Amino acid sequence: MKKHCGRYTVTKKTFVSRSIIRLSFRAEEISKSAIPGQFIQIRVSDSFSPLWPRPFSIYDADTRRGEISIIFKVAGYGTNLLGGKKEGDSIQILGPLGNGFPIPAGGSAIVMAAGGIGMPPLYLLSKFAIENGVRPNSIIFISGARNKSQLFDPVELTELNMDLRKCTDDGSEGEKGTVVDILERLIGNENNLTVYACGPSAMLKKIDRSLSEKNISGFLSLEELMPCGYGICSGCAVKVFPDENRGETDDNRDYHLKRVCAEGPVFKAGEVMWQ
Amino acid sequence: MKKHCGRYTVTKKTFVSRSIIRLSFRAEEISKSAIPGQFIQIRVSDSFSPLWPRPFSIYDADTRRGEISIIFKVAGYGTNLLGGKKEGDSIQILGPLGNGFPIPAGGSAIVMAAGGIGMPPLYLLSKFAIENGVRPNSIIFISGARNKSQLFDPVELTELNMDLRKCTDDGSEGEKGTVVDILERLIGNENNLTVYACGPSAMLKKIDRSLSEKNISGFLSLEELMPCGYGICSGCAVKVFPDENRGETDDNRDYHLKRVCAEGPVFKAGEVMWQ
Amino acid sequence: MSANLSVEINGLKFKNPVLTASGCFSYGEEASEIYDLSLLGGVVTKSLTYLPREGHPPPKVHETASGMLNAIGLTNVGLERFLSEKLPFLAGNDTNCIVSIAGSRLEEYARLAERLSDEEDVDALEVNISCPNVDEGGLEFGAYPEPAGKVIAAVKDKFPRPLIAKLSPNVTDIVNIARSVTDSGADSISLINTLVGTAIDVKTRSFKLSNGFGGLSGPAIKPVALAMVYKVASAIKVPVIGIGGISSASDAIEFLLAGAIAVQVGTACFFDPLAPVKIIDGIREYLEDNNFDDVNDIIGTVRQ
Amino acid sequence: MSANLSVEINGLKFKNPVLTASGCFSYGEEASEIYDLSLLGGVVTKSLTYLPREGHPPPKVHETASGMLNAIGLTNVGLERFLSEKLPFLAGNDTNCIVSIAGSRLEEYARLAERLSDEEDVDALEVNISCPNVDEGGLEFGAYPEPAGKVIAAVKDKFPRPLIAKLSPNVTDIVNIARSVTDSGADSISLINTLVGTAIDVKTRSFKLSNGFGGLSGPAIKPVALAMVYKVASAIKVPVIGIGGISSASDAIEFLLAGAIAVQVGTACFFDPLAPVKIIDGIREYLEDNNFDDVNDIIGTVRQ
Ligand SMILES: Cc1cc2nc3c(=O)[nH]c(=O)nc-3n(C[C@H](O)[C@H](O)[C@H](O)COP(=O)(O)OP(=O)(O)OC[C@H]3O[C@@H](n4cnc5c(N)ncnc54)[C@H](O)[C@@H]3O)c2cc1C
Ligand SMILES: Cc1cc2nc3c(=O)[nH]c(=O)nc-3n(C[C@H](O)[C@H](O)[C@H](O)COP(=O)(O)OP(=O)(O)OC[C@H]3O[C@@H](n4cnc5c(N)ncnc54)[C@H](O)[C@@H]3O)c2cc1C
Ligand SMILES: Cc1cc2nc3c(=O)[nH]c(=O)nc-3n(C[C@H](O)[C@H](O)[C@H](O)COP(=O)(O)O)c2cc1C
Ligand SMILES: Cc1cc2nc3c(=O)[nH]c(=O)nc-3n(C[C@H](O)[C@H](O)[C@H](O)COP(=O)(O)O)c2cc1C
Ligand code: FES
Ligand code: FES
Repeated sequence: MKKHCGRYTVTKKTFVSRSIIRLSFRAEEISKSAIPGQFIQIRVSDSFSPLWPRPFSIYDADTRRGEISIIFKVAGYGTNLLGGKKEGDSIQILGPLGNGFPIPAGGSAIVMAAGGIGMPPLYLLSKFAIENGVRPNSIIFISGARNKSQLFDPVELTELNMDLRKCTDDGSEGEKGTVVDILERLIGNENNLTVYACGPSAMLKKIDRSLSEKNISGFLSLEELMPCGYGICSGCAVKVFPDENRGETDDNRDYHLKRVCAEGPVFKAGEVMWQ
Repeated sequence: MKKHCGRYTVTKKTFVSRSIIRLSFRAEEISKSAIPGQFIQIRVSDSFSPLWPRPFSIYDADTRRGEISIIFKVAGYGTNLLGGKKEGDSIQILGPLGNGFPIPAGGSAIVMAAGGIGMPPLYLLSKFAIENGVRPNSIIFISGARNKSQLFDPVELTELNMDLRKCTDDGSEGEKGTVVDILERLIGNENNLTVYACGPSAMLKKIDRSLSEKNISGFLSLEELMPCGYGICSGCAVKVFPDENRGETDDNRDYHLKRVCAEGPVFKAGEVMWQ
Repeated sequence: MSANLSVEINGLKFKNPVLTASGCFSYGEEASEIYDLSLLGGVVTKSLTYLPREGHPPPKVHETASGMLNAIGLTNVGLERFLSEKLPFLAGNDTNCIVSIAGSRLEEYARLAERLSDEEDVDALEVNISCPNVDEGGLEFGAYPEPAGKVIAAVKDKFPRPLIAKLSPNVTDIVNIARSVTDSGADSISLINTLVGTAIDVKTRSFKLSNGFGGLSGPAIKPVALAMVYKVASAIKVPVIGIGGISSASDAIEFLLAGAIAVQVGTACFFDPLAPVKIIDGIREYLEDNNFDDVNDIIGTVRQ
Repeated sequence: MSANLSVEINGLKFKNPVLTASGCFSYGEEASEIYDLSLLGGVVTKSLTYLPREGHPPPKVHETASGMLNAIGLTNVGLERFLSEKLPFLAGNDTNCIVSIAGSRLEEYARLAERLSDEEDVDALEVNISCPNVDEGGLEFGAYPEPAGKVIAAVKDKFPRPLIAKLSPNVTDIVNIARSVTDSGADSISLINTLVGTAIDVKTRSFKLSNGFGGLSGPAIKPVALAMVYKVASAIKVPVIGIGGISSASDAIEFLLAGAIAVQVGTACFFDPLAPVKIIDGIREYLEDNNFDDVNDIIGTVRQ
């Protein structure tokens, strides 16, 4: 699939909370082809500091305006620089990247499990699902974070009218508990559903185990270090269970590797060999 | 002499012209001890890009407010970043550095020869000289640049009421001609004066030659690459004529080296071995 | 008229002197979704071993000051899948296809070379000698002149088209190694591969890479690469290909002036996917701005 | 209670493991105008030769990606002026004074060591073996184990207090060199000196440094330095001092975890004059945050 690389202009910057920022870019081609779960690589500085671009899920793709948006948390060096960008600044972007989620069809019962900065792709997925005929109230959207100020909680999410369940580890907003806690309670009763999850590895690992125990199908979107983001370096590879019928290899590893940026970031539940 | 190193706050930013910026910093100790011709090292980024701080002459030292100012031209990578600083930003500064000019005493006949970004230290020197009893109209201040937009031309300079002679290579402001042209015309008639010069090496080299031909005394402030600015690396060294009575050396060089940041940046006319 | 950008290595013509470096371009498919590979002087594949390799487990990469460490560990599809799945794609582009080969035994190199000699679409081989030689205690083939030369001789024997020996920079005397591989039949030398490096996580007090050590690449190493390229190009007759930290046309021109007939772009492809194309354009511009009508006229012309 | 920061090299106690590197601190006077040198574990002087040296002509330095090149060329005041003008100042500070010595002949090293052995204020010598050996064709003493060992033996013979051998990283097998110098009597090893590098001005088509080549230092080289320090510290018994790209406490701690008993701060002193002091404070904080009461407890504890 065609990937676009160029300098794109920041059209809008809004603060979702003190350390959570939404940026929109004029990027017509990307907006047209992007699907939920795909991401873009943003070069946050024109210097070599930092060297690598940073990956961000596409949060929204407005084909009418030819704009895409991301929502990100200021988490370290690169996101701090990115947070300093202003409307009108132009910045190097590559995208859309990776394989997205399969879009749920009408009639599905769905749970979205979003931990921390995992919300953005699941928002877009929900929007696509609803456009695809899924009833908003048949989507349970769990959005969790450590505390209230870390919660990704933009109005657009509420406006989708899904069954939104907020939770925080410390109970400072929504239910007290982790996304995994809430999810496990849900799937304790019901297993005729599909789970879509995005968030920190520790969360995804637990969810993956719960799903396989209950034999529930699901899709997990992973995060890894991404030097390139488009499949040329193998740096983002994660271990997956080895192919049954792979031939002889030279280094006899008990794992197979898949590139998160190219074969992912979305993986089927049960596929990843967690560390 | 005590040097101060710390983070200082930008108190004021003004545009002298489109690419010439004045920044003031709250830096009480530096403002108190600074003398004309001294400079500060500014670390323009907290990353390693660029690695070295950048040197700037002290343009003004306001002991009452405890502020120092610089005027600089956006000339490359580092000055471009520095130009992006805003009031309230804090930034690492080391200073005051180097040896300043000797301050002229009352009764002296003086020519200041400022090429391009050489104006700032000569402005401060003029101010000190006038405070020291030199009559403003006995100071001929030549300020030159390639063209009008490159000319450092702040109001403070005019307000000193010196005999100000502006010139540009292309005649777009003031007399047409270089600082050297104007200076040579002046010293053709008169040699009972002292010349203080700051500007690009090519200009200083020519001035140095003219002064020695006419046997006129003068002081030149040099610019060199400055990894440290405080004498520890030897990177800024320039060739000077070897000491008559230096002993044997190991590498039999026909030159002696002086560090511009420590033994300079001000050198006596005739001292430097130009390349 | 536009300046001539084409260069030649032992009869093989490159439309311009800009190639992509091994391991930094996979087998070209991914980048072809961004731009037309026919713009490039050539593509060097990820190093190929006889059998497929998974490579080291993650974490495999770490960001450093103006550089990065990688311990990918020769992840590759192996010879057979390369021939059936990757080579046909590459051959469909109007650019030179250079296959990088790697092995842990002399015979592995030789077998790879022999099989690849049958494929007309393989324009040249680049021999990656920065691999541990399992027969001789795991020391890198490229660390000493003799084993380095032996690998090249073994490959030369099997492969009739241009042979490029890729040198490791982790040596006392790179010129010695360069001599040995040219004496053994290398038609060209490319350098540098990555510098050995590491990083430690002070929170967990463990290495950042699963493999402990990795290879340092990127802008940080450019000065080291340029010095080695100059030394080798000044001492050795065969054409030299410069690699290491090249991310702009100006970087590439430094290597050409130092004596490289061509350059490879590695890490820069990660942070600036269009870097190779920008570099080609920039070299053309430089030549025109400086009134050269042939890139060959600037090669090795740096003044002391 | 505050954690113990002091470390020992062959009976010489350092109040903390942070020293300033040779050539990056002159003889200490300039920095003493910024902070109290008694805060430091030690100061290593600019390398001293028997006679004064002017060093290479300008330009001597060039800024690179997260690093710099220098071709200072051993500019120094020579032994006699050092003793009369510089040593008394250094001795007046409550910190260890380590004199770096350099030469182009074995005898020069020996004569320097002999004369400095008389000076009780010289706590240790650091022997810079990255100098061209004029007797043997200008190859660096430090490039091969044998000449490296010979220099150390010559110095050991004359100097009774701790002897630190400073290694060049531009070698195939740093552990071999480290073995040779310890076998010859080095009480400690410091590494790394700079990597050979260069840069070219594409406008003038000439080298950026008057000397053509220079030494690369700064954050860019940290991963290379750390790997070499780990390898040497793992293989050799004597205490190792880590050098190369250290600019923060976290950098310094990486070297301690890799097995260095102390570190030297070089290029960082240029862009952050207070770096050594901040590093000392940061190490103390790290120890306290992680419940160590002695810096010696973390040395060499990195997990694979
Ligand atoms: C496919 C994908 C989609 C993502 N989508 C979003 C999003 O929509 N919103 C959002 O806020 N964040 C998202 N992230 C995480 C985001 O990329 C990191 O927060 C960001 O890279 C941190 O960079 P930094 O320089 O501020 O952090 P630093 O800690 O300074 O970065 C150091 C290195 O670690 C990497 N890194 C740090 N944290 C992460 C992380 N969580 N995941 C992957 N790499 C990391 C950086 O990219 C960099 O290479 C996504 C990550 C991936 C892989
Ligand atoms: C003692 C001293 C006082 C100075 N005072 C002033 C002043 O008051 N106002 C002002 O505008 N400029 C002044 N300069 C020049 C100023 O330091 C340079 O313009 C600035 O360093 C350019 O940095 P850059 O990163 O933008 O340029 P780049 O070209 O990107 O810098 C590359 C390297 O070259 C060095 N460099 C570039 N130009 C010069 C130069 N002219 N002199 C010395 N080093 C240079 C940089 O410091 C850096 O190390 C002074 C220089 C010195 C040595
Ligand atoms: C992720 C990665 C993988 C690499 N894999 C290979 C490889 O398989 N074979 C090889 O010869 N060089 C390999 N290299 C080295 C590069 O080809 C190149 O020599 C080196 O990175 C220096 O160039 P650069 O600074 O432009 O990246 C790899 C480099 C990187 C960064
Ligand atoms: C300007 C400069 C001068 C140096 N001079 C010497 C020297 O005289 N003797 C020596 O042993 N090392 C010298 N070095 C090397 C440093 O001591 C140190 O080993 C090297 O720079 C790596 O450390 P860093 O990255 O912290 O600078 C010099 C380094 C620089 C940058
Ligand atoms: S980030 Fe390079 S292959 Fe995935
Ligand atoms: S800039 Fe370091 S000595 Fe002058």
